[in-house]
Amino acid sequence: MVLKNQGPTDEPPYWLLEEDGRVRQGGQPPELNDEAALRLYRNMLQVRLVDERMMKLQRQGRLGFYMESVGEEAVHMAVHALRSSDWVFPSYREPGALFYRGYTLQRYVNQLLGNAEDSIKGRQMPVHHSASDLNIVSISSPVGTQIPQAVGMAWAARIAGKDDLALTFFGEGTTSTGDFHVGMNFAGVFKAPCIFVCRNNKWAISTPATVQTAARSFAAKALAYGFPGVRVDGNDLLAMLAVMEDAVARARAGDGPTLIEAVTYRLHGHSSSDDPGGYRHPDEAKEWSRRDPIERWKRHLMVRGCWSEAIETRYREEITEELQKALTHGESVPPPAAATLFDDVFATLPPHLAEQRQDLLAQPRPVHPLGPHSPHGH
Amino acid sequence: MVLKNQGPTDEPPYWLLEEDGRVRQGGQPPELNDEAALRLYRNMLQVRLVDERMMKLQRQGRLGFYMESVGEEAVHMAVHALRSSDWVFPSYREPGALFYRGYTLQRYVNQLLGNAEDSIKGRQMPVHHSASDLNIVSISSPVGTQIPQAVGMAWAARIAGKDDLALTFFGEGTTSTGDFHVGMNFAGVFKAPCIFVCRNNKWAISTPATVQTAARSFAAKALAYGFPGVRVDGNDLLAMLAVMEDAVARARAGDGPTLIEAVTYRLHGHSSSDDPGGYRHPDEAKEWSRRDPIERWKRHLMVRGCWSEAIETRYREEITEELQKALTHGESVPPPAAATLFDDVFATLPPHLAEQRQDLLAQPRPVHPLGPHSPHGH
Amino acid sequence: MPTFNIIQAVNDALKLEMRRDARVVVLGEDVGRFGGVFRATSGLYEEFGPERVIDTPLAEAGIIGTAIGMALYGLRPVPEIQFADFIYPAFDQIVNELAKFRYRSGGQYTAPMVIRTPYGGGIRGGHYHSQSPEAYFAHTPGLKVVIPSDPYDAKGLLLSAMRGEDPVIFLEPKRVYRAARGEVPEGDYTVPIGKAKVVREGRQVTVLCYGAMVHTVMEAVSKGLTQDFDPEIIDLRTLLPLDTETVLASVRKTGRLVIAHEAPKTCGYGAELAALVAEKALLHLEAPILRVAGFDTPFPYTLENEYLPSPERIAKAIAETANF
Amino acid sequence: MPTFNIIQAVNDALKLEMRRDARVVVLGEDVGRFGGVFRATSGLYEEFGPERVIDTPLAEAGIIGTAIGMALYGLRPVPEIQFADFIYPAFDQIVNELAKFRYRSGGQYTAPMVIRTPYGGGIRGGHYHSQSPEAYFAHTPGLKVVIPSDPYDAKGLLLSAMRGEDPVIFLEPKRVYRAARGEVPEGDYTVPIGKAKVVREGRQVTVLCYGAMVHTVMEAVSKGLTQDFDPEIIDLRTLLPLDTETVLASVRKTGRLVIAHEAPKTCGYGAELAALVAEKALLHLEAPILRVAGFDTPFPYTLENEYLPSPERIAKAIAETANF
Ligand SMILES: Cc1ncc(C[n+]2csc(CCOP(=O)(O)OP(=O)(O)O)c2C)c(N)n1
Ligand SMILES: Cc1ncc(C[n+]2csc(CCOP(=O)(O)OP(=O)(O)O)c2C)c(N)n1
Ligand SMILES: [Mg+2]
Ligand SMILES: [Mg+2]
Repeated sequence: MVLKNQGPTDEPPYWLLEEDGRVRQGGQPPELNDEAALRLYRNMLQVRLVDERMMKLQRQGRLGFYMESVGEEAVHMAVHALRSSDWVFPSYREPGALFYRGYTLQRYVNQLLGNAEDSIKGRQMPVHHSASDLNIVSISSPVGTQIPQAVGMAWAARIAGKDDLALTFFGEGTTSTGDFHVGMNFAGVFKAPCIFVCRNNKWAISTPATVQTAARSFAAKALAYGFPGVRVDGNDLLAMLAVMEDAVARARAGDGPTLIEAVTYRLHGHSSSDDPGGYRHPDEAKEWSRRDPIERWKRHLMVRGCWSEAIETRYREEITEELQKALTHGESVPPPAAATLFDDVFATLPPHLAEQRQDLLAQPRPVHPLGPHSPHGH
Repeated sequence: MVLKNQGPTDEPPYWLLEEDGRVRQGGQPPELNDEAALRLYRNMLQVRLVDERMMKLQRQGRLGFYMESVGEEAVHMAVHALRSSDWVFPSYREPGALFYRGYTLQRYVNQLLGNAEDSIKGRQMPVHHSASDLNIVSISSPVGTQIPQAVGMAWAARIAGKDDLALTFFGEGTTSTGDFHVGMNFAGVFKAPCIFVCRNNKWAISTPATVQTAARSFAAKALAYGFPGVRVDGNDLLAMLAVMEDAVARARAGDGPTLIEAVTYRLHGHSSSDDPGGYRHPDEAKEWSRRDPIERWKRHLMVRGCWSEAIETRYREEITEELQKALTHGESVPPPAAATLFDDVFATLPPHLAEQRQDLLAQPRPVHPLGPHSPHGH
Repeated sequence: MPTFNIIQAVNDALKLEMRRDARVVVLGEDVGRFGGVFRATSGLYEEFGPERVIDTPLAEAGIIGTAIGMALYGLRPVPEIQFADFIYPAFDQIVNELAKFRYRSGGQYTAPMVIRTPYGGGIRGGHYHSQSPEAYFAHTPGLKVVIPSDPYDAKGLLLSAMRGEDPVIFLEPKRVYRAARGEVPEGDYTVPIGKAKVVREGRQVTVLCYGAMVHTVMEAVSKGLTQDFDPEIIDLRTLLPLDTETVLASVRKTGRLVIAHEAPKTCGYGAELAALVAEKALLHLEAPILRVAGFDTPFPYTLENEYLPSPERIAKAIAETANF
Repeated sequence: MPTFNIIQAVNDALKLEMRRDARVVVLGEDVGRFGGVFRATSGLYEEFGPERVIDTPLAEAGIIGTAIGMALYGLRPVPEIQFADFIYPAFDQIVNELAKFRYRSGGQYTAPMVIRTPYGGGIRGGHYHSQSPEAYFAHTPGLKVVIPSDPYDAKGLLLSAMRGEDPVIFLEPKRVYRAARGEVPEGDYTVPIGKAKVVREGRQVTVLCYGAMVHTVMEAVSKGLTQDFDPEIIDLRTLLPLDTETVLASVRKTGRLVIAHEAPKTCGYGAELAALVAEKALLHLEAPILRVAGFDTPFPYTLENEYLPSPERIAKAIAETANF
């Protein structure tokens, strides 16, 4: 038999934090001061609290659609290792990355509501944010499309002689797309300073990760592109930061891209339209909820001695209050004016759109209510 | 540093035949009787002679377009390991696979000429053959599209409870396409009995293999899909057969797919429209022409003692004569009737096509000559 | 006769045909265990098992590419694309491969299959859960394009499509997936592909529509917005091949034409309908041909109801043509 | 003034703009060292180096996807797709991403770029080296579609496209790549996007065409096939945004319209032109609108000249409309 199968096994992911929050024996944690550690905690907590509130809103029919990240918050914090001049190409499930970079709750809520103050003018479904001022690129629904785009941006930075880099997030299901392949391949060939963070949360809607690939791991896929791939415990924030630090160093040094498989779990449904009860056993989620990344980080803060009930309460109050303010205001803002429908298709309004604009403004504004709520399958 | 790069190096390809035609020390050659060995030789020889003649024809303007395989003939013979009930999904550069399965020179020539006897009715450019009676699937120009199709066919065979398998050929440049990725990935996930033969002939038109991937080898890409990949000397027919035998055994046993990287070299231009002088140094081809797979096999036959000048001359005469006959007849056959333009779009002719058919038949048949010759870039 | 919605009708057709024809397999994202994000394939996995009801990796090009290979080998795949908006990664496999297989092989190879996909707006789906791509496919020789508007047609047309010898793009109007209910015969029956249906006879203005728009047009009527006129309303049901006779006969009778679809106006399917009439029935026309369509912008989120043709906009166009 | 063919004109425009604007990069398959399979980028690699003239792996989705990222960052990519027939693997990146970036981000992000690709038949390219996909893109809001027919326009339109703020699909008529020759000013000049050109003034029949078809239509004239009539021939040059005024003014004058394009007739761009006229100039029409187009079949090999609109077919249509 001349054939053999080589390559990485599905060895346990890289990790640093013991369950009790201590750094494991001989582990080399990245430098991190208490202030930064707390900031990370506050951001993860914000994701959790916001998700809870938004799902309630959605159930009340005050929000068309929503997608939670419960259990995956630590992965979002990968952006901690970046400079603000670096670019992020998120998928729909990394709000923490946005918050960490300064995306306000008011802005967040305005986008979800698609109101007149939404910075993308109510153009997209909830959770499809965009913030060019924060170098956070417009989120798309078709999964994987951001991957070659991130590579192109990173590559452009190199061509332009800048040392900016790109970070892109996507789920493990997205590794099955053609765009994942062409993006990874271009990155390898052109040594683009791009970091690929694959959130392996085990599920793509109802499809388990085992249906996405027969490879021994998602990290192993990097071998097909000639650059390193690493598996990391995505619920271990310290490990995430360590791996990201290495990846950033590689990219800045011109050593090229890195694929990071962050092993985590999607504790709740795929979206507000989804009920995981239909396709997976609840024990699975129960098991994983014991590995809650936020709880784990909190224990780490305790070990560091920089966590206190007081801080916890303050954070929760601040976030809840800011969120409430954002909602009260956001819901008071009207929808965008009908005329805005025709802006931004092109840099300037071409004649045929000017004509259609006129037609619309000549119509009585439609009275019939919005249709049934948002799609499944997203 | 937590990142490491593992996986196969670009270890020398698997090989069996010494330059002098002897089987290497300790090599385990597949079973092969002299008759079969000679048949393989004759088929490779036919590819070579046909290519030479067709290029002349093309230069004389008697043929719109042509693509040679000079130096890659041994890879075509991969089909030797198949049953006739197995399916082949070729690219445009494996005529030997067609010949070996019984595709006649007359049929071959008719397709190149696109005449009224062409079994695909003059629908496609030269070298885009199809032979359902031989389980050879219609060749497409867009590269890589046949890969997921081959996987689907192989998978269907399993669903239908048959043990037929699929073999698909493609060049190394084609591994960069999204279709390669999705096809390989589906094959791994569903353990489809599909064999992927990647002809690494080092060039994709003017683009060197080094621009296609940063991976250490093309075989290494199989790791991303969870099944074996192997590099084999594509100019060593015996090694090709050995590797194919293993791959076929795996597939029939239900062990799933195999990726075979056949390392060879495109000795001539990409196509009749291409001049490699524009992008590569002639020494490269000179170097490789010393490793001519046909010469190497001939030396092996000598070692076996089943080759003779007489046989050589007979083969060459038979082939040349059959080819001449095919050309004489083929060129005497008129083009397909104009009315056939509308057949085979659908199973039956819909009204709008019936009407367009009438319109065309009402026209005088166009007198103006065919335009300039066929496209570059294919 | 049971009353079904469109999802139930589609599901019923799939079940029936899979029982009747062992070659039929269903594949796509989340179509198996879960039964599809719209539940159109629910119960199939349980009845026909994982070999015939297949959850695939997340890759539309893989779904269609492998389905082609299956069809070449003799199976009858019915791939589902979760949303029509996500069909483009498979566009090359559809327009360059699927559509051309029979032709380019001189009839040696065919890949009959039905690509099912929910399409259209009205569910607050924004850019990527609302698109109407029918014109792309109607412009591609070798594909049939079928769009039911109610449960009866959904079942009957899907059964016809699955029994045909050609590839069919089967677009399901998801806005009315559950809203459109109606009696559906149990068991086997087919609705022929290539035949339009006159849903309301009239003398004054011909209105051509399909999919969810049929309901919007009928809403204009039921709301009394068109009461001063007598529109003849035609549900095309098949865009390719088009039922030219029914269309032209109606326009020759009414001399006036309004076309309604959700897709962007420019180069939408309405353009073909207008061009057809301007070529074959020009002298019968007593008024300009009006198209009420989606605007030439990406599909918006908040302003969805401004974007979509409303009963009011359609009634206005009918009035304009009638009063011209 | 030098005499150029279209390839030289394109090459000249690329050189000029790359000298003028350091943000411009060219990428694609075989565009670098080799200078492109049609030589349109020859000399660029030598002058601007591997960072600005990039040979990519064989993946159209990668070419367009990375070009989008480059454009977002501020570069001005000019990707080449080797043949328009191979653009479909990038279809999702083009229609779902490139076309929608400005809109979906509320104007925060834009990806201005010019996608150059040779298109059309007449070179014995068969199914996959002959297609005319313009209607797919004209139907996609957010894209401009530009098609030059001669060297002067090729250079001037390409310079305009590269300096614009919107994505442009720039389709180059490869049949006349070398055959169409003409004087081209050295140095800088632009031809505005969105303006058609009247190539022959006439009173009797308006003929709308673009790309290589302009030459076929003019051949009908020069061959004297239209001598009994007085056609007004318009080269649209830009399909989106269309120069509606020029088109309508001509039809209002002549009252007769013939449209010629290579793409399949059904849902081709000619349908939009006919629909436009049937909506805005119906009462001026004295004859049915005729479309002379590619047939609704895949593009054939041997019977290419039967498939393509010929001067004879076009002349016949002109006569029919004129004599109607
Ligand atoms: C190209 C494409 N096909 C299908 C979908 C529908 N869809 C939305 S999310 C999703 C699953 C994605 O799974 P994964 O990549 O693992 O990300 P996760 O949702 O787990 O974060 C699917 C199939 C889509 N958005 N895009
Ligand atoms: C999707 C697609 N893009 C571009 C082309 C143009 N083209 C034809 S062959 C070729 C190179 C293919 O190289 P490789 O896969 O190595 O096969 P080889 O020609 O070396 O046998 C290219 C770019 C094509 N046929 N299909
Ligand atoms: Mg997932
Ligand atoms: Mg090659």
